[in-house]
Amino acid sequence: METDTINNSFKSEEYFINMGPQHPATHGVLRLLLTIDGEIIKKVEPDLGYIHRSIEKMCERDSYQQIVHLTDRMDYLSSHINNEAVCLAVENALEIEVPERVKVIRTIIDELTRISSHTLWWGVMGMDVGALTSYFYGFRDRELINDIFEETCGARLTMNYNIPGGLMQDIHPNFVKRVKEFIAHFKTKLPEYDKLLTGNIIFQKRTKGVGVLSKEDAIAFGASGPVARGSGYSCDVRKYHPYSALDKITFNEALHTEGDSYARYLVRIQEMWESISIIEQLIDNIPEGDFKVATKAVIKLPKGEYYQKVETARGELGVYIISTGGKNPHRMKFRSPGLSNLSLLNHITVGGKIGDLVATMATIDIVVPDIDR
Amino acid sequence: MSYFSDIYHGIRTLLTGMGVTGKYFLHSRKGAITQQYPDNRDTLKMFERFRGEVVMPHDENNEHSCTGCQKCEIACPNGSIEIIWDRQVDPETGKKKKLIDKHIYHLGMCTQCGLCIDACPSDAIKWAQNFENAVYDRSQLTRVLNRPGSKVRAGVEE
Amino acid sequence: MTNQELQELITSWFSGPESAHLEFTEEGSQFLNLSIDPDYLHELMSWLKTNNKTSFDYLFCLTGVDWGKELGVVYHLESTTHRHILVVKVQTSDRENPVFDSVQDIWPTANFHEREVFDLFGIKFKGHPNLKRLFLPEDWEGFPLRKDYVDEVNMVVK
Amino acid sequence: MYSSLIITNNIHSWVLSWMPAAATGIIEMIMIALAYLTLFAVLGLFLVLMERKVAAWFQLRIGPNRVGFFGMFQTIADALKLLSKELTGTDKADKFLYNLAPYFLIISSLMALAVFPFSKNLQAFDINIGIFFLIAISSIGVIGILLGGWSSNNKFALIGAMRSGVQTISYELSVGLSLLTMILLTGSLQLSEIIEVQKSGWLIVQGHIPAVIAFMIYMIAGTAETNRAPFDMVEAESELGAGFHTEYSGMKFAYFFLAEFINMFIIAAIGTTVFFGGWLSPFGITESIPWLGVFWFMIKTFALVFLMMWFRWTFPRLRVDQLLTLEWKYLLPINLFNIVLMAIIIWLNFTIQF
Repeated sequence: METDTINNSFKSEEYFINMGPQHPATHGVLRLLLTIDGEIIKKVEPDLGYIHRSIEKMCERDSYQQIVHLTDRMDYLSSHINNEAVCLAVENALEIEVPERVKVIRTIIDELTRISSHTLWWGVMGMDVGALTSYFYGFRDRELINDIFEETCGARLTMNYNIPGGLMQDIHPNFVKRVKEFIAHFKTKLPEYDKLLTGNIIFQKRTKGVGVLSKEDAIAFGASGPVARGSGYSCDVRKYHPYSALDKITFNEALHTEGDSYARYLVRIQEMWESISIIEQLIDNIPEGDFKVATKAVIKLPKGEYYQKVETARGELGVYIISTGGKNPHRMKFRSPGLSNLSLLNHITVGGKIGDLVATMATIDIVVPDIDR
Repeated sequence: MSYFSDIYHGIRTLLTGMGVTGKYFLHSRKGAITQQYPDNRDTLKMFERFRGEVVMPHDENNEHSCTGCQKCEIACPNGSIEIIWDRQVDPETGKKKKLIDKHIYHLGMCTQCGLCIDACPSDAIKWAQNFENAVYDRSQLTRVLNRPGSKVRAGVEE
Repeated sequence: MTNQELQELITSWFSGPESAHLEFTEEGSQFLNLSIDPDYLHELMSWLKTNNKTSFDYLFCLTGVDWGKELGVVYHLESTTHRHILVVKVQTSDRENPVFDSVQDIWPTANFHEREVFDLFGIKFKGHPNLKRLFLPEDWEGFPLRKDYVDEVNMVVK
Repeated sequence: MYSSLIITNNIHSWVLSWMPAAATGIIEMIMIALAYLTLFAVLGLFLVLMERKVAAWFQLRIGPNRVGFFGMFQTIADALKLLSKELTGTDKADKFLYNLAPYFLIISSLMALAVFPFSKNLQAFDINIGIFFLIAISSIGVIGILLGGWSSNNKFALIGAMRSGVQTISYELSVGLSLLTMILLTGSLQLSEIIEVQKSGWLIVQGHIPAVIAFMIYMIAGTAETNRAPFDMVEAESELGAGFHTEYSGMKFAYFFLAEFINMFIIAAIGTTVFFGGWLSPFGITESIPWLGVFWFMIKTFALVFLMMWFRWTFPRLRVDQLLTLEWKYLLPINLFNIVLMAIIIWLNFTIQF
């Protein structure tokens, strides 16, 4: 990028480091241009676009059924929730009421997705602060969820299980049994997560008071999800704009007010417990019924604008469809949680050390394809 | 005083952490989650819904049930399916009928979204559970799904 | 605040609502839409943010739109205290050099989103401190999300 | 100077029988050097294998199990691979220092290895300032790291090297002081003397409370001195990529890698010698068979090595300023207090001796 201007604006002892796009802590292909004085970070400038595929442009040529599978490839760790966002937007536009069964199944898989994403994040968080073992423990538990997905949806990551109007297939007969097994297993493992990392004095020293984000800044920078909730901004879309079966269940919104990396960490750990409780409320009460309602082969949305918010594992995903009445959207915008959350990175890491930057990035929990789209 | 309680607290939390890993170390014999992949090929079975690649099942008479309606081709977001078809006279009814010549599937472009199989009205294509799809030449990823000489099963209508 | 009250309040801020091309509509959208002349955009936005009755402090979506002839930007605003939502739209028919006021001094989150819009639509934002391409390389020609963008090599048109 | 086990005596007299005395000395030195080089390589390879296996077992994995039975030859295969790899380097590197750096580490750890009594009289070099020599030698290694990081003309490597300098200089203090605490008990710096004293009980038992504190401090500081997790600021792969050896490849990288593991062995071996009675068996069961001393020495050393691996695979990494806080605010004051405590205990004759 503009190395020359950066060089010219250097003070005497500052220097410039290129962190990424191939760097273990940037979780993919994010490039950070760091201006550093010794170990102290003076400026962080993200350079994006290494995995930009222009999904929004591709959506403009695809039919609404086809758009769904593109959203798998944005935030691939909460692919089901992304799928659901598009489907909900289309269903709301067409004024289709999906069966109760679909709503419940969608919510269960949403929460499983959230747990799966958070377990991966937990493992990677441990790895970023130097505890490599947590990575394997996180993946061990995540593997069980992936098996459930594979059995029911056919794929482990890019599931594409939702279609406008319902689900692609009914749940597998083993689904309920396996989910219950997983919940029982995971309830014994979550306390271990706490023993291994949460309580650990080194981990607390590394994260407490690091990357502090005030509530006002969280709102101003458009933060959402665990990042905003770690700062005390109550923004859970599941609470304020409930979708699918979320209006029938009770759960607490994980909220911490410290705003540091440790608070964001605790929010995610607590969210896993909440997700378990949501699944437990629903798993025994999956109503009988169809798994989809018939839609036309060619879906045409009425002229207008449709906005659908959902809460992915990373925050608020917005799907904004502008339709002119045709079979393709005129404009499709994905408001990705990652881009807004990343935009505050410079704000909260300046003045910290390189180690702080890594810990903060881990708790912001970015998924680069979600930012680049 | 908090100085010493800090030290005590710190050491205690560290030992707790070591307890967790130590427990797994002792159980490592049977607790290992590693799948020794190429060795367990025989026992490794994918779930029945697993999306490996699109195949067209043929029965013992070398007949499939693809009518050439092209719904899968339209449903595919990536253009991975191409159907070359022809109108031929059906020898039984004597009417002209749409028959497939080649059902071409580009595995290299497929994103395993499953829309084609969802769209197929006659269940002519389905998912195969094989997952070792790597080949040495990209052209091998383009496959013709209907076998040579196969024809559509009688009674399968569009 | 209900949409009706919002509408009345915002209208009352302008001495001549017609000169600002203030238009409210709820048609074809679940939110209250407000379109305004670009010249008055920054003024309106800072009022919306600072006024205690509206206090739209959360800009959750900033979208560039190519309406065919006009280029526009759509701002989705939410108030974290009152929990009401407002959609503000601006557009210009100048496709060569479209300029709007930057709102990144009101909501810092707009910094990245405006860069994204600049990158993909070529809409410039006056007062933006770091307006350069966000995703695409510096030397990229054209603005891909515009409807008239053509790239015969990389774009697959169905 | 030469070890006086019967077999070495035999070799000595055999060589002397057909050579002048001066040449004999040189020949024997070379033989011993070769023996230690072999030991160095074998130990290094074994420790790498052990680390990988132990890490795998902590992490619910199996570990290397393809090359040879139980993956025994995995590290040998790796070493062969590294040998055959191209030696790359950065364009604007200071070539001389860049190439020199690995040898600093290798030589310093090799020299340290020379003074350990693996068993009764099985020791290459029993100098009377043994512990002092070890502490002095072990701090030479950091020069290699600093040179390697600085000369490779890479900012990540430079940060790693600077961190290493800070870290080693700080933690040397704790290593030295905690060993000094134990020297109060032995009254000698000579390693064979230290072991002799422990015939009436391991020093960690003799010195009880202050000795345990000294041991804990020694293990923490020793882990830090070898730049291993949770103190691996030097490499810190999630922060610096590979740290100071980012630009090294092939065998030069392997030197760094081996030296790290040998250093770990050295730290554990010092710990064994000073705290756990070296090659002495518990309760003197095998006093009569000196060869078994090697067995006991290795058992104890590898137990300590395992402890260090356990640390590595459990704990997160400290931040660089916390690393210094730990040293200067916690370890050093406790250490100084501990020396006084130990002195009082010895003065009042509160030591436990069997």
